[in-house]
Amino acid sequence: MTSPSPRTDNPFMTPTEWAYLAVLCALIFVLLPLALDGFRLNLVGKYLTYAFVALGLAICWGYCGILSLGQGVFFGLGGYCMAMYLKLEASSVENTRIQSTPGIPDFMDWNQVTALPWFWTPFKSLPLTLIAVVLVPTLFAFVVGAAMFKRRVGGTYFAIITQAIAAILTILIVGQQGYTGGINGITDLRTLHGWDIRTDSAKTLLYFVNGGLLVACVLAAQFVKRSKLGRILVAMRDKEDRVRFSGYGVASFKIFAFCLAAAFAAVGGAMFTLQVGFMSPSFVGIVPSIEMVIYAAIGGRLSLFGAIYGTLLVNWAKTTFSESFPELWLFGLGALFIAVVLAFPDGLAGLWRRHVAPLLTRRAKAPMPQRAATLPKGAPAE
Amino acid sequence: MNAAILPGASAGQPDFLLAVEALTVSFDGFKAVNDVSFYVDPDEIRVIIGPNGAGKTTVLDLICGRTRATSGSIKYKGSELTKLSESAIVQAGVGRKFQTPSIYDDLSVFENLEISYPRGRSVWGALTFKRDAAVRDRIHEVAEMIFLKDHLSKRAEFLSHGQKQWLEIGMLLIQDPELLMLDEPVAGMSVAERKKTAELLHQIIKGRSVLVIEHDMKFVEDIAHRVTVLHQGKVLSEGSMERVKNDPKVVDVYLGH
Amino acid sequence: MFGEYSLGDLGAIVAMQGFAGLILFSVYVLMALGLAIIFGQMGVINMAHGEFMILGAYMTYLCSGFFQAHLPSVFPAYFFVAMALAFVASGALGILVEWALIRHLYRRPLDTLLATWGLSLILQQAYRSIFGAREVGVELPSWMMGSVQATDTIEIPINGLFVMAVTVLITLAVAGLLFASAYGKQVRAVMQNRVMAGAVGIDTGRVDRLTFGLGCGIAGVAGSAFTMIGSTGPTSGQLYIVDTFLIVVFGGAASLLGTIASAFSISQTQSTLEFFLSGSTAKVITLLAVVAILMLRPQGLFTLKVRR
Amino acid sequence: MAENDVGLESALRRRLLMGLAAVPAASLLPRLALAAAPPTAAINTTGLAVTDTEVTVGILHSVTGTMAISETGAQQAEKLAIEEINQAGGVLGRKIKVIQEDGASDWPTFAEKAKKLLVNDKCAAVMGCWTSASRKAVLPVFEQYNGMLYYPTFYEGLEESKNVIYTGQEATQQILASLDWVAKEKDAKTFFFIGSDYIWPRTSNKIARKHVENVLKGKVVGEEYFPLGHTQFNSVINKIKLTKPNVIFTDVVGGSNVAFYKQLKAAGIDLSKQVLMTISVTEDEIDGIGGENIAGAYACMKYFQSLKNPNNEKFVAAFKKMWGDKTVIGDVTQAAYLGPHLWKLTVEKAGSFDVDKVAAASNGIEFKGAPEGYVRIHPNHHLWSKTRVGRALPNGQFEVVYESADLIEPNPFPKGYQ
Repeated sequence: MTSPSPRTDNPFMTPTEWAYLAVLCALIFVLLPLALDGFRLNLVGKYLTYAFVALGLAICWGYCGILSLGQGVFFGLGGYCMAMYLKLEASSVENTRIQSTPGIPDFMDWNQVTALPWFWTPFKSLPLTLIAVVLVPTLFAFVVGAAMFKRRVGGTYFAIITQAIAAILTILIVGQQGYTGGINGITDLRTLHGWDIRTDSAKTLLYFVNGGLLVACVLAAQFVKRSKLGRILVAMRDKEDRVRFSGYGVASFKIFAFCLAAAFAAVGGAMFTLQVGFMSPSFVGIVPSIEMVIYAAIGGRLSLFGAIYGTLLVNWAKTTFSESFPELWLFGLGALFIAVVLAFPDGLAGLWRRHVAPLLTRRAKAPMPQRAATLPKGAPAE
Repeated sequence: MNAAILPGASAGQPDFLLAVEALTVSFDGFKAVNDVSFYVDPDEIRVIIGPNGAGKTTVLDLICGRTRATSGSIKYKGSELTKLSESAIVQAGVGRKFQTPSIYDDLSVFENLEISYPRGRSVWGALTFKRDAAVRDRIHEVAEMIFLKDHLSKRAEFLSHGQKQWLEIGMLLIQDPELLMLDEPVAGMSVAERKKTAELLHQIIKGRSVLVIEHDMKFVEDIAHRVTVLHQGKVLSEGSMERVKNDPKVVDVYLGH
Repeated sequence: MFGEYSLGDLGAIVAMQGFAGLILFSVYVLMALGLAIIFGQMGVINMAHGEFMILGAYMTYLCSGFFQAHLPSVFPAYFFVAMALAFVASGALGILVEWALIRHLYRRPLDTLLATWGLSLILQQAYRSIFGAREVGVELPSWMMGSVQATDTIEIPINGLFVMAVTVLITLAVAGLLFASAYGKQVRAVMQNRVMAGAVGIDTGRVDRLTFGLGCGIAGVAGSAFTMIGSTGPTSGQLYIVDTFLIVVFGGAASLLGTIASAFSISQTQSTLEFFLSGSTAKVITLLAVVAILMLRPQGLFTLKVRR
Repeated sequence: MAENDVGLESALRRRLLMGLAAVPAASLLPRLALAAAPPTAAINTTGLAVTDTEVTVGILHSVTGTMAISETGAQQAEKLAIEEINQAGGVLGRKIKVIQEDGASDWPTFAEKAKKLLVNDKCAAVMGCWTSASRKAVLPVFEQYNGMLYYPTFYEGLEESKNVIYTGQEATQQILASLDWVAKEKDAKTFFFIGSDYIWPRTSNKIARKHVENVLKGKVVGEEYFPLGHTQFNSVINKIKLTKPNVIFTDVVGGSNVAFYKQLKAAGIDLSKQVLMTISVTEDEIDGIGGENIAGAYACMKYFQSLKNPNNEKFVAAFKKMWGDKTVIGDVTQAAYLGPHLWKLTVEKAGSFDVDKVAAASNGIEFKGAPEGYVRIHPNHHLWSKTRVGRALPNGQFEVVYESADLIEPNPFPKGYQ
């Protein structure tokens, strides 16, 4: 009786999932670098930083049913933390000799700030910065999450409140330009611990680092998904009360999922800053936050790999269409939102599972184990 | 075993497992439960009956923390429940089955039971939870009891209504609560299912206290040690089934309208 | 900061500032009313609410051009025609959208959010293609500009009075419709128990469609009224959407009275703060206060405790 | 290299093409074009997209998003200028081929597209950007890949780059002369500043405040900022009524402008009596505000559509012919028109498309055909230009009431104003 059947056995990844991971790695580390020139590769690198956010959303929205419309906040906070460090390094006394206060970032000098504000000081140190990149957004998510989930705010209310937070933070950053660089953001970033990040070789290297971190985050997400915690998240999305009366503190689990998504987004934000060379409040606001949701939705909100492919696909389409038909792009994006909700609620992953995967299986003539037991038939209702 | 983690548990064994005293809750001035008191002994099977809207389900909601009392107290093994969170109440040993089957449609039967297994209930615990032999054995054991051992890898949404009810009972069983609260466990079942369920209930209520809401009088007579009749949020009558059946107030309420 | 001003000056300012607060209040109510109906009564999050408003504004713009060119003699009164047209146009589009999109999503409120966001992108680009990327100027009849001289120092802008009047009328009309008409009874019945309402012979699909249309139509009227005080461009609608949602949520989605109370408290806070602080700071403080209160009272400020 | 092998043949073909192209043009032009068509290898040593017949230039503005409203005019003017240059035979005998990219009102997109224009398309020059934020985003790209950007907007200054020519005014050029004028003509002593909350209004107001306090010995009685897109100004209007300033000095941008002027008028502030000086409203913005709402306000710019001079009359006619009778031309539109012309003149002076040579040759380039009159590039890559004050008329045009006597020197890092 204790002999494990395929369903009660719980491997970290099924063979199919290992195959998917291998394909993803081949794509990121071999195919794309070989096929694309430096410029396009850097673009893909930028898209992949958004994939961190989409990955977080797959956990937090797809599995746990919490839709956050403020993921840009965490992406932005992570990016700003990194940008503050880079900016301080770029603002050495020699580089800023012409300023009235040398040694502080140029925008501070323009705004009559004469000494480095206290909250900038920790960002002189690289280790502290790396800690802050993950910690600051995660703590912020924890505070927001704790306040909301302990009081059982969820669903649409949560979505709207996160949206308001995104709006407030944007106004704050823009308004406090002496300390934040205002609407221009923090620009003209040059070196990371003495290493010039603007050169082509540096960009290529950063691309690979970015890819590596993304795969690491996929594995982390997979670990969560495969753990009992992952199943509790699904269970909560289904019947929150039942989970509560099975003796679980529902709020803590939601906070965890939200913080995890925030931490992923923050890593993405920091990598964005490194690869693109600046950070601005335009990533913190509502519009980018909602766009990032659509990446996850296109990919299939329950699919970790789907989130990454969704991000790549939407951004590729955006770049391509806006090069050839800028006027049509918004129509296309809008239609995409509607289509994915009305016709393909499972996104790319759903199409793959229903149409492509069975073909492959048949061709291989070998029964593949079911991919996941946790795919709902429709979308989570709140 | 769970009593140890209860804050404020008295050292000596209390007389009652559950003591509900002067319990009142009001929604916008409407008192759904009004000054209700009753006591449940260890190993007692208590059935709450009463017409629709009498406040039966609300009483269960209050005990398990789903609804917060306006006033009054609920003591479980001598310590107060009204201030505890739902999960703490469950961890103290109170289990609850809902009226409509409340299971996780998107998970398999095995996973449904696994989630109810009383280990790894913290975030960290759930992350590091291992599906070891003890867990598997216990799940198989319970699955056999609830007639679902052949359906372990089936997604729960594909079960029949009766099977879903059993699954939920199984989920409670695996928690091993000292106080089990069942809200209409046989409602909506076919005759055959009902019979099987009664059998199952007889089996699982052994060695624990049970609080049941039920309309099926035959079933009630079958299992109840004592019966509490609620009417319009108040306790109308209490005692053995025989006594309650002959209480003129109860007859009035049930037959008088 | 008041030491150097005379008492008369200060009195006048207090009066005018009170009035500014009232105008802001009216603007907020007008913005939020349509959304409150749709969100509160149907549970649908309409992210394209702002675009429905702008549709009303563009209708007003078209009307103004038409009357100037063809019926200059009745130009002073064109605004009333424009508002009616704005209601019809936005309402009709709303009904169409409900039929094509929303009715498939009633069980998935978060998905309506995404779908209507997509809709808002499409509408924005449509406005841009039709009316151009630039903002359009809506010419107003001269009687609407200018102000009433109440005393020597107190001046009250006429368009402010007009917005207030429109707000009061629409609010009364909506309240009448929802609470005193047969249709209103049907709406409430459907909201409380869709299945039951259907069973007793209410055409729930039709009720949904009309309610969504009504909400959108009111948004159109709001947009039309806002041409007096704000800008009309393809993306102007986005400016309103966050404020509007916050007002509705802060008021506790389900009740119209809550929406009005919430619009009142937010507008008064903001307008008072704006007078003592800089505009940007006032806005941030107001928003922060709203979010903080929502965290403490997620069900909204003005809802009663309900049985869950 | 490859060009040498086919040198003769292509030179022949080029002559033929040039001849054909020039047929409709003035009779003098073919000879000029022929004379100015040196071999490609000599004038392009860095691998830019220059062929024997064509040179590629990028246009980078927002076609979509919130900034599309503002950037339309600039983009149209650049296309007009390029069309004119092509009609006249091109640059060093090469027709300008345009690659247009959409910045989508999104600063990273600007950076991405700038990189594409430089790295993939090898554009010899790029005309583009509007907001400071977009310029700040692309600046490192232009410096790293050594591109040439012609930036048309009046802006806050505090910047100077080898790779950018700033064809609009920096803040001191725009502000100081107009403040002097208003102080002298309107006897203004007290000022109320209202701006949108971002770097340009804040920097501009900072400069204005220093000038008011230190030079004019006046007083700033209020300074207020509102978030971009804010539409409720009744409270600040009450503050204006309370403080009764001689001059309201505004740098509110975008949709907020419309709301601000409509509410100002409705509140009974009569701009024919109350002096209002704006540095952010051009003919383009008035289109949305409505001429009747802003009539009487003063704007200080270097260019107004109503300027009376032959260059401008020709420019306005050509612009309307190309883009329709209803279009209006604002300050930035004109500045954008200067970009391609200045670049052509510089390339011809340098005798090369190489960016380093163009950057080096920029100093002192004069454009006598500018609609605003005469402009000259300063060593700091900004333009010497005149500043003018216009009074808004109900028909949406400005009546020029003041023009600085001399060209004003650009001073992006003004001492004493920081």
